[in-house]
Amino acid sequence: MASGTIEDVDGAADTAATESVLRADDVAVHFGGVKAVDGVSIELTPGRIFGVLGPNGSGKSTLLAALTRLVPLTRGSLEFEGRRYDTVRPHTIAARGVARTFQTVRILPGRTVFDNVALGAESAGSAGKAERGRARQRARTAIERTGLAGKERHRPDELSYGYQRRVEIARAIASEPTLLLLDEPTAGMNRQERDDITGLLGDLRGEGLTQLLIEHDVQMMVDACDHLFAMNFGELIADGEPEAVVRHPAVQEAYLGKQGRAHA
Amino acid sequence: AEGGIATQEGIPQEIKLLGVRDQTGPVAYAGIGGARGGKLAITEINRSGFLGDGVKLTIEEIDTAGSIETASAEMAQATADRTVHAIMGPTQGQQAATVAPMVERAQVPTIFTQAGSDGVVINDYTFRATAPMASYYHLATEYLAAKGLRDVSVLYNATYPTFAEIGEGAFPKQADRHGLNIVSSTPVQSTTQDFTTPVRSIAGENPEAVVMLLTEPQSVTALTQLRQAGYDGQVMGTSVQGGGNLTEAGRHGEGVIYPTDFSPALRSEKARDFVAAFRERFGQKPDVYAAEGYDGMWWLARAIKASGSASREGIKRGLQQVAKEGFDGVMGELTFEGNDMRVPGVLVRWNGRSEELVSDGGAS
Amino acid sequence: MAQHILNAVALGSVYLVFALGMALSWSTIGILNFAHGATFMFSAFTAHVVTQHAALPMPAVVLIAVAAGALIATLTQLLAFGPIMRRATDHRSAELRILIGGIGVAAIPLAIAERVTASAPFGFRGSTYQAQVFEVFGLRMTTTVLVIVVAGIGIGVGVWRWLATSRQGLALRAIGVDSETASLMGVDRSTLALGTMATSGALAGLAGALLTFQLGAISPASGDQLLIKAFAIVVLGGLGSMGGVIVGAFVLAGAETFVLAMNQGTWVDAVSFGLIFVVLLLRPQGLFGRKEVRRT
Amino acid sequence: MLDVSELHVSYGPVHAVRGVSLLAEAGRITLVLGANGAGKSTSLRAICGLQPAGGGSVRLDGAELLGKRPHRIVREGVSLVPEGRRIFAPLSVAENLRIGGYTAGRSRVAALADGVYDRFPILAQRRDMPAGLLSGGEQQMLAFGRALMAQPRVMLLDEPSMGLAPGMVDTVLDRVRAIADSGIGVLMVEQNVDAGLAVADTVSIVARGEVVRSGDAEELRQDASVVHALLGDAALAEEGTA
Amino acid sequence: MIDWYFSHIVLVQSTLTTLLLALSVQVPLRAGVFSFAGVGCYGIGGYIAAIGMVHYGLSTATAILLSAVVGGVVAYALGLLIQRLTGLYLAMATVAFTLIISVLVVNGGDLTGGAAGLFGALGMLDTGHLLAVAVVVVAALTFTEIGPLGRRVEAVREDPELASAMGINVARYRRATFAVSGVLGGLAGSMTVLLRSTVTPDDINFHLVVLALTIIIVGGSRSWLGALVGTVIFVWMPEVLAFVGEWEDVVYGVLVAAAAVYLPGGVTGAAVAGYRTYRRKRREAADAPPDGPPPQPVAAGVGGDS
Ligand SMILES: Nc1ncnc2c1ncn2[C@@H]1O[C@H](COP(=O)(O)OP(=O)(O)OP(=O)(O)O)[C@@H](O)[C@H]1O
Ligand SMILES: Nc1ncnc2c1ncn2[C@@H]1O[C@H](COP(=O)(O)OP(=O)(O)OP(=O)(O)O)[C@@H](O)[C@H]1O
Ligand SMILES: CC(C)C[C@H](N)C(=O)O
Ligand SMILES: [Mg+2]
Ligand SMILES: [Mg+2]
Repeated sequence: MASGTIEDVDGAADTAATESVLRADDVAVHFGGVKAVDGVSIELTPGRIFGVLGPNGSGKSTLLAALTRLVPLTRGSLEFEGRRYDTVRPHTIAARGVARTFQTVRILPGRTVFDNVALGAESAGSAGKAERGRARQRARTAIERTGLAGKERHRPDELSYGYQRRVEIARAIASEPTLLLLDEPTAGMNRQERDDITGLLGDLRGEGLTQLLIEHDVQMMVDACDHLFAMNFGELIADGEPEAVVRHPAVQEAYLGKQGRAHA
Repeated sequence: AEGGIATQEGIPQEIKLLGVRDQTGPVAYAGIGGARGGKLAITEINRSGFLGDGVKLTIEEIDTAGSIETASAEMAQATADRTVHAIMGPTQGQQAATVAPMVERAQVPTIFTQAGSDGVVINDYTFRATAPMASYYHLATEYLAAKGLRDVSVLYNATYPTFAEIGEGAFPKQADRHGLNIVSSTPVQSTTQDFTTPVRSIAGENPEAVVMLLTEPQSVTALTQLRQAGYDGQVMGTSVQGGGNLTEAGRHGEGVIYPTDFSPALRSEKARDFVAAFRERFGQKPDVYAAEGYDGMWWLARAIKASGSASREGIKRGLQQVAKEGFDGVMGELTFEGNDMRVPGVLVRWNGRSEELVSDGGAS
Repeated sequence: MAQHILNAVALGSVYLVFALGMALSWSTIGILNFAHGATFMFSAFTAHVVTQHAALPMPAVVLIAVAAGALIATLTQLLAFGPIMRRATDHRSAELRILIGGIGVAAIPLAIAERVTASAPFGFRGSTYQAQVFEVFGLRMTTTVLVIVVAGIGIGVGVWRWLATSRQGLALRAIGVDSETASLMGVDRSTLALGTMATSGALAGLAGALLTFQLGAISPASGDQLLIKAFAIVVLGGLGSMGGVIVGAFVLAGAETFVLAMNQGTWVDAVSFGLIFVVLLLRPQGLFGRKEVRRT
Repeated sequence: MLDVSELHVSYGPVHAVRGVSLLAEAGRITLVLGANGAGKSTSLRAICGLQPAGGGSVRLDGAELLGKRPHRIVREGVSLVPEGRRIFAPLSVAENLRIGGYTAGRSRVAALADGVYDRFPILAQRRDMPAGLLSGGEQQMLAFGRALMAQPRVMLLDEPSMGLAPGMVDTVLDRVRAIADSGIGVLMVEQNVDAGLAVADTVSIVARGEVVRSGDAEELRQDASVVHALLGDAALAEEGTA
Repeated sequence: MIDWYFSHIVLVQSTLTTLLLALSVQVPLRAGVFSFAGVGCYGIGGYIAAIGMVHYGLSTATAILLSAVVGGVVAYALGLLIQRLTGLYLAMATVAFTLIISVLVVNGGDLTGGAAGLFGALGMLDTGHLLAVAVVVVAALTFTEIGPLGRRVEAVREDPELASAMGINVARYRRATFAVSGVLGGLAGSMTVLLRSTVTPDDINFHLVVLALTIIIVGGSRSWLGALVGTVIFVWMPEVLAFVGEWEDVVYGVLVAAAAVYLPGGVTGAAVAGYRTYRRKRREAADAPPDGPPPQPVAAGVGGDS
């Protein structure tokens, strides 16, 4: 954790934590002249929900893409459960237990909701018959938990936007990952619907799942996360307890509108 | 059931034949010509009672539509049909070669026209009523030598078996023998459409003659562009030019000479009668394909008569017997090498509207 | 040498006129029209039939072919591609069906022309036009070649600039990306698509007439041979790039002319397709194509 | 000015919108709220002609719009910011704006685009970049900016704040307010209820394809819990039927 | 029956070989790989079989096996070479590969018989052999269409990036489809040639590419069943359409175009969709109270939705 620009609001809380699930060190992703991510270091410890806040275009999604190896790193290193992985191909790290959702809905259009979720469930295990049964069970559970029950046999394009987002979430959690990365999973949902999802994420945390969550809803982030990172212009500008981060002047300045200020 | 079983000996009242050849598709002209020539022959055979009183040949045409698959499928059905006595086979080399083993297995005598490639006449049941182009191309070579046109350029379609064979084999050999000098030999592909570049080189060499071995549309283009490139020497073509494509070349086609197995300009009585009868029936002059179809059908009729049997075996025997003796057809005095026809051939010149005789190998 | 270059330019222009029409509909509204070759052939065939009855000058023959091409393409759009696009949920699913629809449509004019001509070659013998041969700087060319080169390069550059700068050009590209959203911008997608197809067909007709003048005659099967070359040219240049089509046409023609000039006529296809293969290895999106835009 | 009454829309056997009536008046913002799957987007799509309606009417200043093709409706002055942004990914940012101004007449396009760039400076920076490479929020800004280019008389917005950072939500909603104040009718679907309520004039709440409550925004602002309850109910009802 | 069989034996056999050819294009397409390498391998297989038989006296089985192996290896190598290509660029590169092969055999001298090709390569093959091969192939392919593997293949096609984010090694799937298509192409080519005894450069052409594509799009591109249906349609169409005589090609064109317009998922796709609607209708009928009024559209709305 070397970047000088980070203002560690309460550094002590984190370092006490146990071994990290994921560690990114000085990660940078540049596209030509655009420095989408520029020297970000984060560490995710087990069983907690981490949040990333930041203005539009501050590099949150790109950071997620970097962590899942979907974009090449310009510099920096990545470690998952103690193993370096910044040169492996995306499927490798996914197979090791990193699941994600995408900011724009990406589901197989020709397949039913169940199939889409099963795809996630199956990516976890082997091909054995017993395992296939377990995968189906996992898929069913994920469907239940995301409020998709009854829609298993629908095709994604028959669903409203909010429900399509749930399919993404269900697919990701069905693989029973070690680390779950969520890019604006509740976009297009109202407060009540968000609360449902937040509740689900909380339950998953209870089961020991480490999560990294990107959302713009400050209230929800404060409620849901154990730890927040704030980004701007590709760099971390704050890092720490949620309440503290959202109150941080740099974050207020860069990010929050009336809604956030009202909260703070 | 109508028609007899084609394995019975003797001559039944109706002898059923099938034509399995292209009636549509890229070389439809060959199949259509063959079918028309055959039909005219059948009318004459039936009307004259050539095979005995009331004995009738009938033929049904089945389209192979330019495809090997269709050809072999239709041939399978044709050979399995026990009422069919003999077949007039596909005109395209490849279709014919594909069905050749089939007709032996089914033991149905089959007469091909055109189908100039190897692998067609390969067994006792395969017969061909078209002389390979290479077998009379010497007429062209001899003409060039006689006229003292010694420096020759060759432009040929090397992906087309018949032309490849002449361009790379027959013609160089004959040229050698007759003291011709091949200035250049330019291969092109079947897909070549524009000839500007090759004909420029040829025009630059300014040979005394150009031997052009190309398909129909290619011939028109090559001729046109050859003339535009400033070449005004003699062009020697092939019987492909007999199909009438030179009309499309307009004035550029005038003066092209080519050897062919048949020309409406032939002066023999047989040929003149054929041309007249064909004109009457179809409203146009017969082409080489029609002549081959016509002589092929007469070969068959003579065969039945010779062996006294229209059974498949009888026809096969008869065809072989007739082949051994040869006969006079509209293409001239026909001889055979095994089951494969040979013609004297004739050399003609296109005058812009029709063919004129230049010389003939005895076909008139 | 100079003569060879001129020949390559002439051949490239022929390819260009043909490929332009195909590229126009393909790189804008996403229609890869496999009936383009048949449209080309049938326009020339229509003009051929007319010239058999009337001795027309070159411009009239060209006009007839252009009109015929536009008509065929319009019908194709109305009866096949339009309905496919209307029914498809997204462009990707429509793409293959458009391909097959074109293959089906192409069979119809081909069958008719083959039937009428018995597959013999046909040309514009009845036209009053006679190509004049002239020499400039020791290079021999014909008036036909001149017309083709001027038309090819002129129309090519014209279409290219028009697409890049005009409002309709932009609208067409938008339709190709997402026709539903394009209509939300006020773009009349079906009319524009129809116009594009008609133009593309007109270009096919133009190519048909010019090429038939150039070659003396074509046969019903000629369209298919050009189709695969045009496909290669568009891909070589890079999908969506009209400038690429222009370059692609001349690169392909150059390669073919070179092989012919070396008197290796049987290797023409191998060399030209080999060249395309190698270009794609080095530039997977063609010479001037853009990489597909997609992000996480 | 835009009067939607008794609108019905079905997807095959699924009767998604069942007699929805909405009103967009010049100078006013009508906020449409509803749970996921309530039929909000379907209604907007039907108004724009993207989805055939099974019944009802959509009148713009008295003239029927139903049955017209989308581009005609747009030319009448109705523009939509569609759900899910739907920007033209391979086209550049500038081209996306230009196509947005397709109906607006050549001469004004440049000036209008400059207006958008002023409001969203990041778009100006990304002007020549393919729009598909923008971040989610940036794409949302572009979709909004693109709709502004059309200079509509009625604007339909399907979740214009989705994926926007709080500061940007304010910018966009302020802009919506300003647009309405300039005499344009706005029909806006929003999931960000508080932010939406803050600028709206009228509110309609949709549940299971029907309008279950409509009224003055001021009223509901006072009693936001009613709204939340209605939305919550709707959500529950949805799950209940499942 | 026996008579019928013997007179249609060629059609029956070419149905089976054409099916393999169609599958050689369909398998990669199903994984989003728009490759026609299978058609090139069809040519390679045909020539290897003919060369093996004519020049080296190989047995039928050896010739076929060798063709399949070489086809697979060549296609795999090609796949490695062009793995960066996608979409129509890939299609073009593989078409180029196919056409180059046909030029190579024209120029192959005595080995390939030049323009005239090779004759007399009549293999000892009967319908039973072909059927056995087809059944084995179809059975193997079924595994790639259903269950987890089927879903993964579909993910690779629809959204490769998503697939790799799900832990699927997309590149490996793509390479595998190349190998499979090469094997299938090699099998199809060698068996076709050994049945008909001849092979010429003309056999490897663009029309074959078009045919294979038409078969799978009209039949259905999502499963081997679609390929089979398409193959049956196109192999037997000339036979069935014989009655329209010379206008066969026109009718053919109209039918193909109509299929493109009206059958979005091909014939099998339409059948599946039809079956679904039927099932849903039955479900709804069953859901409705037996003696109540028929379900109103309004009532059906939410019911169908949940
Ligand atoms: N492939 C690319 N090429 C060029 N620029 C890119 C590329 N991908 C992202 N960018 C730019 O990098 C910046 C960061 O994008 P990113 O998607 O990470 O933002 P974000 O924080 O997720 O924003 P949002 O909240 O709007 O989703 C943006 O300005 C975007 O335009
Ligand atoms: N193409 C379709 N086919 C079948 N049903 C559909 C289709 N599109 C939407 N639906 C159904 O119609 C209903 C309304 O969908 P709509 O998209 O209008 O909801 P919404 O209110 O916009 O929800 P959200 O807030 O999630 O965007 C939903 O039940 C949905 O499942
Ligand atoms: C119809 C003809 C052009 C056929 C050609 N003579 C061949 O042998 O294939
Ligand atoms: Mg983002
Ligand atoms: Mg919606």
